[in-house]
Amino acid sequence: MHVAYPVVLAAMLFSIGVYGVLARRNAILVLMSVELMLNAVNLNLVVFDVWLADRLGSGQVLTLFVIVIAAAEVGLGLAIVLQVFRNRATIAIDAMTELNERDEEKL
Amino acid sequence: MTILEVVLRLVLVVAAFLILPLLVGQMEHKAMAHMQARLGPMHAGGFHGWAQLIADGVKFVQKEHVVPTEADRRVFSLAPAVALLPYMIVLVVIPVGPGLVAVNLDIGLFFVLAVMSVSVLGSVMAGWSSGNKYSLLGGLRSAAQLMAYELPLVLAASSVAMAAGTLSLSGIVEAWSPWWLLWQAPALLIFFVAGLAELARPPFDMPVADSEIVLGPYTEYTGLRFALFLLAEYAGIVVLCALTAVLFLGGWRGPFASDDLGPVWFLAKVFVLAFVVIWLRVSNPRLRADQLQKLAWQVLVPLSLAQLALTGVVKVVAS
Amino acid sequence: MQGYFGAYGLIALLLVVGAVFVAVALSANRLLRPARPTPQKLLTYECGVDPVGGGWAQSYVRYYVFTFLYVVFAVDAVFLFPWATVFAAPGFGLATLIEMFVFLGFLAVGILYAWRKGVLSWA
Amino acid sequence: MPAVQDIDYLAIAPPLILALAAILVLVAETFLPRVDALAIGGIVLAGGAEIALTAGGRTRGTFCVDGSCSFVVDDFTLLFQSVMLIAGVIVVLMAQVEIRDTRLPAGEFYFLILGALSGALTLAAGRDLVTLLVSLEVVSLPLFALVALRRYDGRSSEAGVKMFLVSVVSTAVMLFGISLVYGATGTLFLDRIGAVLATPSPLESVAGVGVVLVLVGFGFKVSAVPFHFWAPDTYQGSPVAVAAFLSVVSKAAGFAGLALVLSIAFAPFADVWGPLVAVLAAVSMTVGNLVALRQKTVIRLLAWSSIAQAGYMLAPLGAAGGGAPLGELVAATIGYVAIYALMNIGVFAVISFVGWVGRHGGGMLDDYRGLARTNPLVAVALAFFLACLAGLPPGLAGLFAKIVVFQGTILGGYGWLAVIMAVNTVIGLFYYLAWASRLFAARPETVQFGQVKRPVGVAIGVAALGTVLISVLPQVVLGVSIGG
Amino acid sequence: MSVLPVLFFAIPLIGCIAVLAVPERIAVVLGIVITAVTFVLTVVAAMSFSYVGGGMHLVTDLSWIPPIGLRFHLGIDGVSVPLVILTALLCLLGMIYVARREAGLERPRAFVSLLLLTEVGMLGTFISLDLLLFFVFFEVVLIPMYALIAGWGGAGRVRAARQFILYTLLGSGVLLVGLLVIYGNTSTLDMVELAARDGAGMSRAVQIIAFVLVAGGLAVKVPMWPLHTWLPDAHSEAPTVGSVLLAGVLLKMGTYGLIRIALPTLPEGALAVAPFLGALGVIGIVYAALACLAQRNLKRLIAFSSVGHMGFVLLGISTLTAAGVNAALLANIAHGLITGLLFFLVGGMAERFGSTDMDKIGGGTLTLAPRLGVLLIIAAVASFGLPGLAGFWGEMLAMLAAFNPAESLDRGLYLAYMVIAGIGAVLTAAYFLVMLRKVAQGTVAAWRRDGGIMDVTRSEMVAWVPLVVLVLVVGIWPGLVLGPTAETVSAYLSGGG
Repeated sequence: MHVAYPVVLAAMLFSIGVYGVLARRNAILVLMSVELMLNAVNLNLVVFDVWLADRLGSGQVLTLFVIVIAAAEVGLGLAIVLQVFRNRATIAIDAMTELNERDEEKL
Repeated sequence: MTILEVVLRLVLVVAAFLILPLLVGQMEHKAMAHMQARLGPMHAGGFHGWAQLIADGVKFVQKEHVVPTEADRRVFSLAPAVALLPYMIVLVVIPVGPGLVAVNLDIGLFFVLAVMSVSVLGSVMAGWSSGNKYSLLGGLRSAAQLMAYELPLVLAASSVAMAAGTLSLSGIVEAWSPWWLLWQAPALLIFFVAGLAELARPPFDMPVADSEIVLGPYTEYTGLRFALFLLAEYAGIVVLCALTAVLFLGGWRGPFASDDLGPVWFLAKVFVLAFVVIWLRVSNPRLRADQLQKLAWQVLVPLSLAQLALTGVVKVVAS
Repeated sequence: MQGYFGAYGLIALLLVVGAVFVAVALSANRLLRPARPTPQKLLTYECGVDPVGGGWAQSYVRYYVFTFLYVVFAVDAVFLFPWATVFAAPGFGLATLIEMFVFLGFLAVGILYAWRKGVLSWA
Repeated sequence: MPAVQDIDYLAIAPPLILALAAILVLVAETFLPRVDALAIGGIVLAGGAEIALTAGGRTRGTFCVDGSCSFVVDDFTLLFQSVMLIAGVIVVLMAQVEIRDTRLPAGEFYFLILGALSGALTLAAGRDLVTLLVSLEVVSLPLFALVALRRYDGRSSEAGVKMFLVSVVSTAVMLFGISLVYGATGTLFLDRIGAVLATPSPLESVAGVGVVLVLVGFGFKVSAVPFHFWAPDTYQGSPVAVAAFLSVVSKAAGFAGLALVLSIAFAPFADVWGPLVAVLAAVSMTVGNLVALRQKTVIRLLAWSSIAQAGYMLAPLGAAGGGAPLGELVAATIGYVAIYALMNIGVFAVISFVGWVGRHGGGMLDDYRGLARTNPLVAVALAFFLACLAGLPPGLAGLFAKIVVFQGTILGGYGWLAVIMAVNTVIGLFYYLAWASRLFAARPETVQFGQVKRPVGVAIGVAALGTVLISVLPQVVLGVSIGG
Repeated sequence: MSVLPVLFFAIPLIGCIAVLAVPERIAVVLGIVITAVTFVLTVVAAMSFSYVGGGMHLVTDLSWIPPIGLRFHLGIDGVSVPLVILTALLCLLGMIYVARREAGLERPRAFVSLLLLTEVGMLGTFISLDLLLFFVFFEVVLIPMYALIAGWGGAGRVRAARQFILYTLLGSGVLLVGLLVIYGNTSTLDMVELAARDGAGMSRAVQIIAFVLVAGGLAVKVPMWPLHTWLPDAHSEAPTVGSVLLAGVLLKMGTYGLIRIALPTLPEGALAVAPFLGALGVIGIVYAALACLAQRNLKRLIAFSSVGHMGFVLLGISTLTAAGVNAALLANIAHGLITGLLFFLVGGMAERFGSTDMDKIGGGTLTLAPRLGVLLIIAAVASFGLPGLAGFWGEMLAMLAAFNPAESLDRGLYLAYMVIAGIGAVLTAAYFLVMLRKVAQGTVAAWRRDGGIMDVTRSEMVAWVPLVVLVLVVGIWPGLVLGPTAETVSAYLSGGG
């Protein structure tokens, strides 16, 4: 299998993730989009590792770390989002405006 | 591998997947009945009701399929398949004899654990999509149970992987020797118990506790889809017992003639374990939610960590 | 059907077979079963009484703490498995074992902490 | 190849000690009434290891494969680690009072701070992308929790979510960049990437995209415009000590990583990232300063000013596109980061003394009127720190920092950037001075500052001492380049 | 290696801190002691060496910060000596002035401390021989001066102080960039070294850029038209001593910088930019004169007159001849003495009349308070350059130099400058005479006829008389200043260093 196929797939996955991050206004969905992006990265890494026949398996090693990082991010992210939900009863990102720049402070 | 061979392997796997759960189910009917001093099915098929489950199946296929108006129709319909298929996939990598395995994966153990946990998703989907309070509660309980017991399950499995030095299931069986029964006994227990919990089998059947939440995630299911869930449960038992046998009890290996009688030994172990599963159901009361979590986090996890340590030390000292 | 992709190809094939099996079964079901829905029949089941409130009623999720614990701990298995297969191989030895014990020690401390904080007991 | 890598335990001692201290604090907190001393002890012990390493005087590498090491302790590492440890001590000191006043869970707080600090130390020593990435996450993850630590304050959680989302997205982007770089070069060791990129290859464009994505990822971490928007909100919503940590340690860590990656791995691509960084720098300092001008609350002012300061720090790196010797440019950035860390943590130490006024950590600017009358020493210290941030005598530390940056920028032939910097320096002066002048204004009757609590006093003292030292002997931190 | 120059600013620096530790009432006394000691030291230093042949004396040269090439390099020569003494003197007199009981100084401790800090910066600027060190001292002046204006100034002090600091800081930023351009191209910050190189190592383009930046930065401080707009506000709102120091010393820091850094280090740049510098200088002269004619406020009038005087200094510098630079230095000193005196006097009048508005004060000061009136007349005529007083020589020589500028410059252009400057000088005389007519002579305003106006007190005399004397002395014997400078400057401009 040519290396381009999975790499293009990864790029598409990543783009979908980016789109999700930009278009979604729900914190959880943004988080899921990020997961998509990370999985695109994993796919890339593994494919490159195999393609390069890396003696050190660097790509695979990094993949393992990315998996763990992703899990930790999800864990923390859900906790924080839950906390917001408890305090505000919403997880819409646009609704989180209490800390925004006051008008007189804007440029 | 020729096409023929591929087809043969697929047919064998599908056959095993369809027949073994039925056998376990029938065994449950009868064993449970006798333990409770009754007879169980006696009529279907004539001899001791051997065709009872087939009859059940035929009945299920003919029953009306009801999707509640409140339900999320698509997820609701998909859930049984999600619950069922992973077990079939798992079967494909389980070795039943020396070289007798549909697909021999290097990371078989990893694969098995990963795929198995997908199955719980079926329950969660069912619980979520039914639009029923009982279902929702049951689905959440399933999820929580998976969370709690997945960790000891994985740790116990990795203890075996350490001992064998491989993640290949065939490799583990080959590396197995009888004294593991002693040395890996805690892991065996942990694995088996955690597996039962993941399957939501009694006494870990909080998610489907009929006295509290009717039938949990499956409350709204009828007809064939309900049957698929039932099938999934029994397939789960088969897979769990098969895995336990492979990982801890030497798989196809027996006191004699392992090479020739491999599958026989293997199946014998599976059914003995399946009997234990049934036995536990009959003889134990259901655990409460808090007891469930406590057992997982305060007993099984520390125990599995200790087992890992033991395995590591023994292994290094031995080498 | 050889090699890396071959093995997974077979698995994929099996998945297809499984899906077909389910589909066939459900189609058979569709042909054989009656279909006479009534509003009463399609009502959410609540032990025979009319449903109270919505089925999606909010319920307090007590389990999320465990979810976090799971996410944190189970994923660590990612490191455990590769290690488990090689730690006893020649050239690794005691140091490798101790390193993993340190790792497991961290996990154990996590559990200990959760336990001391009362997370593990049902409130 | 031996199966097991040798480990130089002294080299990894500082982060290791911190990690162990973090665990110890977490466990001890459930048994002991107070763990402040444990946390400080951990940092001091790590500092001791740092001194031992410095005294050793040679570059130590560990976790090496075929001559490339993942973890290297050289002058650069030691400088960053020392600065981070000092900042860490100050954060812990100033946090003590805040923890008590706002009822934060002490054990978790110290655990998370020490954990993040340990990650920051590792980052400065990391010489491969895996180590860098993982340690960057070890810095970031505890910070999400810390920012959202005031559980029942909606703004705290909001700050947490904002930072979290931005940060995870930036990590994902950076990772994608890393994966592309890996694909193009076949290695994750920085030095080898540099070597591979130096030779022409058909995959150059892939690597180029990767480089830019990695840069974008770091842009978020160091809160450079246009990746900055999370910073002010996050600073405002989080505990003051955490904001201090974010603005100092976390930012320093980001810059350490950026400097390492750009100067070792991506050096051959300086013409790609150089102009980009230059533009980031120019925009960051301009936007940061202009918005800071309009701020009324100190915490937001500091947030915007730290965005602007990030611009100054980026400037010399931006000049790398001009073909100047990279080592000197990186040294300029490093020097600025180190000096900035000290003076900025000082400001935070002082504002933690003012505490939570009117739902703002550190209060409004006008709350500082007349501080000089009631707490002259604190006021003088704050004025000094502000002068340093402004880069104006008597704040010589800041001036020298600015000068090395100017010098680097001009050396790289980026005169326009230097001019923008000069203009920005003046804008910056304005708001720093506006704040400082309030300290000496007449005091409104209503204001009561009260006594400086001992830990906060010590924190301010340590920061002031360090800044004065650097004002007189800036060569301690200037001229340190990577691998030097 | 000499400790003397270090003491110049070390003593005020120590004093600045020490003052904070003593009780309020003896703070001013301590301030007088410290400034007096400093003054004596500067005089001793000035007399301790010979000026023949130029060159640096009392040099201290230590390595400070190797990574940025910063050296702790101090020294004085003929160019800096007059300014050093002027600075120390004005600080001493200012301190004496605020020590008067009737000055009624608020928060004297802080005031004295800030004043001493200003002195540190000013003296340091004049004796630094390292670009960065120069810059540091140059900047050190700003903060205390800002605080003096903002803390003790008049009604519009906040705005004035802010304007002052913003303008000068902007200038400093540009200056710093200019200095760094020099450093970036020559890799040294040492002024002596740079002067000796005479621009070697820098292309013409670089020199021009650097010169524009350095001169532009310094021009704010000078102040050069059109960068002068901060000055009238700052001067008129500052407390008296602040105005004295601002006009007497701070402005000189700009011209000193031009002479010390820009000319010797960047000869080619100077050559290219000098005509513009001269042009702006003469525009400043005429503009200031016209502006002064329109002023009704004494302080603003004097402030604008400073712009004009500094225009002469710029003109002198822009000729790039020894004569011109000497003229500039002399005009510097003269302006420092005269304008210092003028601000003292106006400050005194403000105390008495409660205003500096000429119409409000009304005429007849000479009748009411003869000594005050006489001093005012002396200062004013000195300022517009009456021969025989200090102001005459500097402006006269500057115009003369313009008559004969450096060879590579366009003589015709400079002749035009000279003519315009001459017109400016006449206008200057005009506005000062108008001022004297309005304030000093004439009939006493009705509202003041009964209320006695106190004449100059003894303590005021102590503060003012030295300046009057020096105005006369320099006017009669300009060689006092020109002697030290001439030798040095000629050595300088020949490129020998």
